[in-house]
Amino acid sequence: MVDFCPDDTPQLKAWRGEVRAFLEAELPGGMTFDYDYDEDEAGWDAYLAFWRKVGAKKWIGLTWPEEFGGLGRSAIERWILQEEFAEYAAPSHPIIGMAVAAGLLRHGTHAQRLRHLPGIASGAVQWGEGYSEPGSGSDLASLTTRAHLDGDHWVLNGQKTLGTAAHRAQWMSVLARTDPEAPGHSAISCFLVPLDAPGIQMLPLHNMADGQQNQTFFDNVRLPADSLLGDVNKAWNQIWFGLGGEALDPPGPSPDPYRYRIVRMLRKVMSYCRETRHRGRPLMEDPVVRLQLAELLEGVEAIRTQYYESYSNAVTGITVGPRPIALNLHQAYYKEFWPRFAQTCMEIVGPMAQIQGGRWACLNGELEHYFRGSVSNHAGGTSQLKRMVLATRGLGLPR
Amino acid sequence: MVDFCPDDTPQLKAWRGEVRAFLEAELPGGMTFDYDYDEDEAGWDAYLAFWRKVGAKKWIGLTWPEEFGGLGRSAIERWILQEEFAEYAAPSHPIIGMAVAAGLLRHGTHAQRLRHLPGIASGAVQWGEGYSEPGSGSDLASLTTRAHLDGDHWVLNGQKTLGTAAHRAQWMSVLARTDPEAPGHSAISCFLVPLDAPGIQMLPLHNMADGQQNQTFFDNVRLPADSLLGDVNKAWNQIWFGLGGEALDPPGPSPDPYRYRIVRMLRKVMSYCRETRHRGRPLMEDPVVRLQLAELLEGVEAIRTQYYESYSNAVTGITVGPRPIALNLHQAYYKEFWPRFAQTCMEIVGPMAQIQGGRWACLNGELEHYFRGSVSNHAGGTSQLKRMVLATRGLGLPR
Amino acid sequence: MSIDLNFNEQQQLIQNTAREFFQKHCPIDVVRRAEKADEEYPADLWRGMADLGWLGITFPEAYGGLGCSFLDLYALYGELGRSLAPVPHLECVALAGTLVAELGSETQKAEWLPRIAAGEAILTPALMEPDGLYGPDGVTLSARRDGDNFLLNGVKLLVAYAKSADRLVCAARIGTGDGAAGVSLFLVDPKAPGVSLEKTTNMASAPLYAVIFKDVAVPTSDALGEVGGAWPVLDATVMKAAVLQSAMVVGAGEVVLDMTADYARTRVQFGQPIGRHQAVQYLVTDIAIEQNLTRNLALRAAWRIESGRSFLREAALAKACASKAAAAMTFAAHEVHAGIGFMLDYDLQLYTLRAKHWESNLGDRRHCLERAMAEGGDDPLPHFQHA
Amino acid sequence: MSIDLNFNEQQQLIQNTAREFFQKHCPIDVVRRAEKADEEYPADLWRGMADLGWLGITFPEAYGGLGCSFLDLYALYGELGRSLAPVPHLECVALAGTLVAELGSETQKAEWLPRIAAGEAILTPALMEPDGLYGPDGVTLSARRDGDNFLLNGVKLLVAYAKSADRLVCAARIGTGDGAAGVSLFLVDPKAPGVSLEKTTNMASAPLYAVIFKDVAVPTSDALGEVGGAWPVLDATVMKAAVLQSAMVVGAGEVVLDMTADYARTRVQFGQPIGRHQAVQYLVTDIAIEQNLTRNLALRAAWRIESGRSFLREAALAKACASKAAAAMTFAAHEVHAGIGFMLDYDLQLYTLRAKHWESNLGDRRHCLERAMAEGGDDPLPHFQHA
Repeated sequence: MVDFCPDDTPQLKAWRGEVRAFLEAELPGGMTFDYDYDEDEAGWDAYLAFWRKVGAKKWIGLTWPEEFGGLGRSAIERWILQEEFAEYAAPSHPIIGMAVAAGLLRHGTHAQRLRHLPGIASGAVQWGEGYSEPGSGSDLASLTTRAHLDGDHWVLNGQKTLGTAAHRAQWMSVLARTDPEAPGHSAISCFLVPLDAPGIQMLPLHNMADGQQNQTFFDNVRLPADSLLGDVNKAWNQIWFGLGGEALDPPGPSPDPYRYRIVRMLRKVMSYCRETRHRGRPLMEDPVVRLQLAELLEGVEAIRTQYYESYSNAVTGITVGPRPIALNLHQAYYKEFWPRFAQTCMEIVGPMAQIQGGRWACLNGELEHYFRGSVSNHAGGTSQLKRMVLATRGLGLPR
Repeated sequence: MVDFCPDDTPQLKAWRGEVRAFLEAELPGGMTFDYDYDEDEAGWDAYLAFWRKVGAKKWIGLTWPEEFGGLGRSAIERWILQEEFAEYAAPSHPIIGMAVAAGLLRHGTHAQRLRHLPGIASGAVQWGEGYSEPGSGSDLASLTTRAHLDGDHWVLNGQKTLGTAAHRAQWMSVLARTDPEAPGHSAISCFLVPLDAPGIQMLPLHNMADGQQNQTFFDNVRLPADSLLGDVNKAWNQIWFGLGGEALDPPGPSPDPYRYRIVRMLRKVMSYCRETRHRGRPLMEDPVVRLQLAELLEGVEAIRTQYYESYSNAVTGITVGPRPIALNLHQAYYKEFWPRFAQTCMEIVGPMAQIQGGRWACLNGELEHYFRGSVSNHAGGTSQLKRMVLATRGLGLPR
Repeated sequence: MSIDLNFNEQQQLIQNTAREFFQKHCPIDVVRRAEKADEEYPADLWRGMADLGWLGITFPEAYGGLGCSFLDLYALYGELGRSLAPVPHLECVALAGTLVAELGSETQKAEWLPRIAAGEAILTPALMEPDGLYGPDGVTLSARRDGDNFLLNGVKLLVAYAKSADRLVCAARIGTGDGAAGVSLFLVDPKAPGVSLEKTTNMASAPLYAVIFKDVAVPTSDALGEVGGAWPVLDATVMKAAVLQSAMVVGAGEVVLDMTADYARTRVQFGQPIGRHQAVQYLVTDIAIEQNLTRNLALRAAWRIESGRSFLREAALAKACASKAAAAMTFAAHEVHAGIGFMLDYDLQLYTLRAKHWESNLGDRRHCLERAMAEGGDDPLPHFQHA
Repeated sequence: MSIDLNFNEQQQLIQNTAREFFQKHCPIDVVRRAEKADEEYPADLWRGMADLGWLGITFPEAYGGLGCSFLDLYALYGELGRSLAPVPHLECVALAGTLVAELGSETQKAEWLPRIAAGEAILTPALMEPDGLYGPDGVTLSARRDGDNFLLNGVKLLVAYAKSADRLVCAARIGTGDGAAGVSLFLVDPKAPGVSLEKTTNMASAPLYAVIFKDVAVPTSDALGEVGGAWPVLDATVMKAAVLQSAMVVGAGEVVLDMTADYARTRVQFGQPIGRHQAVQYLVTDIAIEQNLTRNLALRAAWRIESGRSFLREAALAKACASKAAAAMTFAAHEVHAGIGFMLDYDLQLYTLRAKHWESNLGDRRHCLERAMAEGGDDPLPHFQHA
């Protein structure tokens, strides 16, 4: 039955109220979070402190079994929690850790789950990712970092790049080739690597949005046997494609604060247009600006309805429409829309949008920073890759 | 030396005046020509009659040697003539015949030139094209129509489709495979085929713009040896790619009335916007419409400057910019811009733009017809093909 | 149920029944034949729809209807879009009939609704005027009180099925001004003295007319709803119909997507299926994306209507998206098909030319975008909870 | 010559000399270092340009200039775009210096032009205000007569190199109204009492300032041109500079195209160079197309200036196109480069962030499109002959 209303019971309404009360209490007023690319140390500390409060309520692992630090709550409760976090611009849950957790829940051993999930759930342990390599971006199947068994240990060698959050992390999820003979993605395994292990070196890479990504070098890093997540040689389907690659790259089945910035930014730009007068008239009454905003509104609303579609598909198990293409389609659309959105917002605000801070900056410089951040729309797989997957696996066109 | 002015001498100014005086005298006032897709018989008769007047002045072959029915005049005189024909919406010179003539001038024997060029130059003989096949569109190298030598005759068998102007023609330029063993485009030859030869059958195909294209069937059509244009098996480079494929598909080195419709249509839409009031205000003063028109203006002006670039490249022999990419680039741009242009014009004029004729039609229904015609932007090779050639041959990307 | 984007059982039943019905009774040849036929719509097809109850699908049962909900109707419209069924359902049922049901007196409802439902009467709206405006300011056709009559003067354009119609539901203006106040609806017999019809063909072969009103006397009893106060219900009805028009775009888009993906899989050029080329893959996925955006936005608008929520903003967004999709999907399909798609023999053009009509019907993209902004007021992006 | 789009020998010489000069003296490391340096531009680079005569390239020879034509200057600007040379040439020579040359008194010209040409003085324009408007209505900074002085009050934003400048060429308004009448130019010492500077960084690391004028007394002798009548020359000078800015986009576009095509040829993913994928081919050809459109439109505008023809319409079209190209070319380049292009280590970002500045500098796309329409009047698409 068609329904777009997540909280249709008093219990769910109360739950929303509980989440909102927590956010009102715990989010420092006016503080904004720019997630992955924010290298402000004070910001990071506040971010961590907030997560740990969320973790203390067991809301990071809201839907996980209690033995792993969760509360065993329902998907719709998580949706509502995510909505509120998104609306409040709360720091996004530790994104890499959440992907690792998803992998652990599906493919981890009980011991692995017991070992790693509580740390993620409490906010105590941060995870970074080691997927991309200098020669291996969208085509992860071509990676060359390798691991071989030496007795009961895996020995890891290679280099990872563009590692989001790695310099903030204690652990890293690393994809490595475990059969030098097998081609492509058929011999890739996933390892859970403590970053204080001997043989690991990390160098910073600075990006256009003032953030740090990382190069990580592995030189004969010895890992105990239970560092392997899932089956050997099967990470491509089990971890990366089945979960990591998709779940890393929302919209998943619920809104997330990171992507939801697009909604909040549009609101901010609209407010700016209401408050700012050019030639004595609010920008909002300029017919051209109005139409530009309306086209952005359409795209942003389309993205919001795509969240509903993803959730409906995931939870009802029935695909809306004749083909199971929603997730890739949403990703392709979002990745293409995002930079266009940022560009149009800059055009609407005009030449002063380029000022980065201080009293002459528009929107406190947030839009300018957001624009630079939009250059990272490749993260989690380029739009070209999403289109290719949509065309071939989704619509059956030949590879 | 940078110069965008075609007529910088009194002689050239006088020449422009002569062309203009001819057009003023010979073009029935208010008559519009829709070239290849106009199946109005009276229109076609007027079209032919006009061509023959142009032919009588030897202006069809203006730059050809006199012995072939030309006047041996300069490229810049032809540019000026074309400009004026384009501005006056004069019927386009017989487009297929002009391509055949270009091939004859480069690769024909003296006897072939003497035989065919005067008929084209006078407007007496019309040519159609037999290039596309049901299984062979943008990829002409895959064509299957074949010709084999039988004594001193070629015997032609196969089927052509989408043949522009074929039902109006006495002769046809046909590409056929002359070596069944050789792959792709390495065994294609070009034949000059009289359409009254035994074994030829033609069936009409009707298109979305009220026009007729044609299917032509060749059943053991016997052609004398001198029907072959250029070298055997070399048509791909000599005729089609070197000339046909490019010259068929302007902008070549001078403006042409067919593509120049885009300029005239923009003028008409602008006039409409000046004359039409909505809510008491001329459409032209609507800020959104104004900006839409300005973007169309930019594109149309870019296309006009591309004509200059093509001419400069062709006549000075020096490529503007570091790469010889202009022609394919222009074609790709035009083919992508055209349907967008037609779509935007329809949006500007609004819902009444869909009315096809009568007193309630906007712009006499010309825009509506033009919109349908824009669906034919594939003719002469799709934009996708032009992009591919631009990327690989122009910019050196791998095939 | 909380979040669920799937039709319920009744809607699935309607969808499946309609798909089978149109596959059987309205294959594409029927669409082609209707383009050339003298009758404005195939009478047997219309009768078949009447037999299934679809001509009164949302009318109250008391008036011969099925009393179905908006989402039930929405399910039917996806199939009308898929099949291109050349019938006046949108005009006669979703617009004119619904206006009678919403605004009509007991007498008017009793007179027209059962006959519409039975397929015995055609009513069609006469809304647009030469200016091409969709708002209340587009209604300038004058209605002047003259004793027991109103005298109508003016011009309506793009009136579909006017020649077949038993009554036009004509929007007219009483008094001066250009706002919502003054907009009135009248049931006008197109054969009444002073009414003249001029056929105005469009590319979609829709039976459209210019209708010229010259001192047309309409009895006061043929006013539909409050004289001068019809705009709010007219507007809401048009916006609901715009959501149905969007559903047609979604349905037709599925066919265009299938047709184009099939062609891309099977057409070989340069030694391989053209669908292997990324340029073609982008075009095919463009269709899928446009269709998806429209489907989600239209379904959300339909749900808001169904659940009694405010819907004008969401309906406007849906139709804005549908208008773009109508153009973009068919454009992409033609880019993939190239020469063959330009030929009348090939079926793609049937979708393309109708999509062009739908693009501006009941609100073009610009109007709908402006409307969405206006309806959003100071809260154009409401919190998820209220969404 | 009739139709010819190639530079003449002198322009080729300038182009070649400049390319070699910047390759030698302004490799990309110089651009990077300038971002962090205390000095607002590399003094040795500026001096080298002075030695070649480029700081007075278009100034009359009597004032230490080379007396070169606009197309000569245009040829230089392609190379400024290619090299991203972090120097105030556009501000000091093409704008402020040209305004002095066009409008200055004999005294003013003698005082400033030779020193600019010698690299001994920096003048910079102060034009934009918080509203961000490019037309005469954007000039609201007030100039009020007070004895032998004018008193200036107001704010200028995006004033480049203000701290290094010997004088600002400041646009101000005398009297009321918002039209062209009343726009005046003044030579203002940025160290004068009442002037305060606030650094406002942008993403291109341009040395931009907010300049606040509080009762700044400027002697009447420091008015540049007719008080209240400066707009036409200011406007023409800005529009010429907009063509030069477009030339920079064209030059930078060539580098971005080369960089991206090279990357597409050499980066291997999925077992082949990514440049074999049509999606990547489209992105690379997007760059080529945007660059081509801008180059042709900018060159035509430059030719019209050179040949004494009207040029405002063509200059506006060129800059409109350049603004779009600046964004579109760098967008496409980043799509091809993905992760690596987002890193500061890689050079692409240097182009991207400057292109963002150029996009709105001297007229953003919307302003320029509106301007082109306005300048076209009733004949927005003149006959070829006049083109």
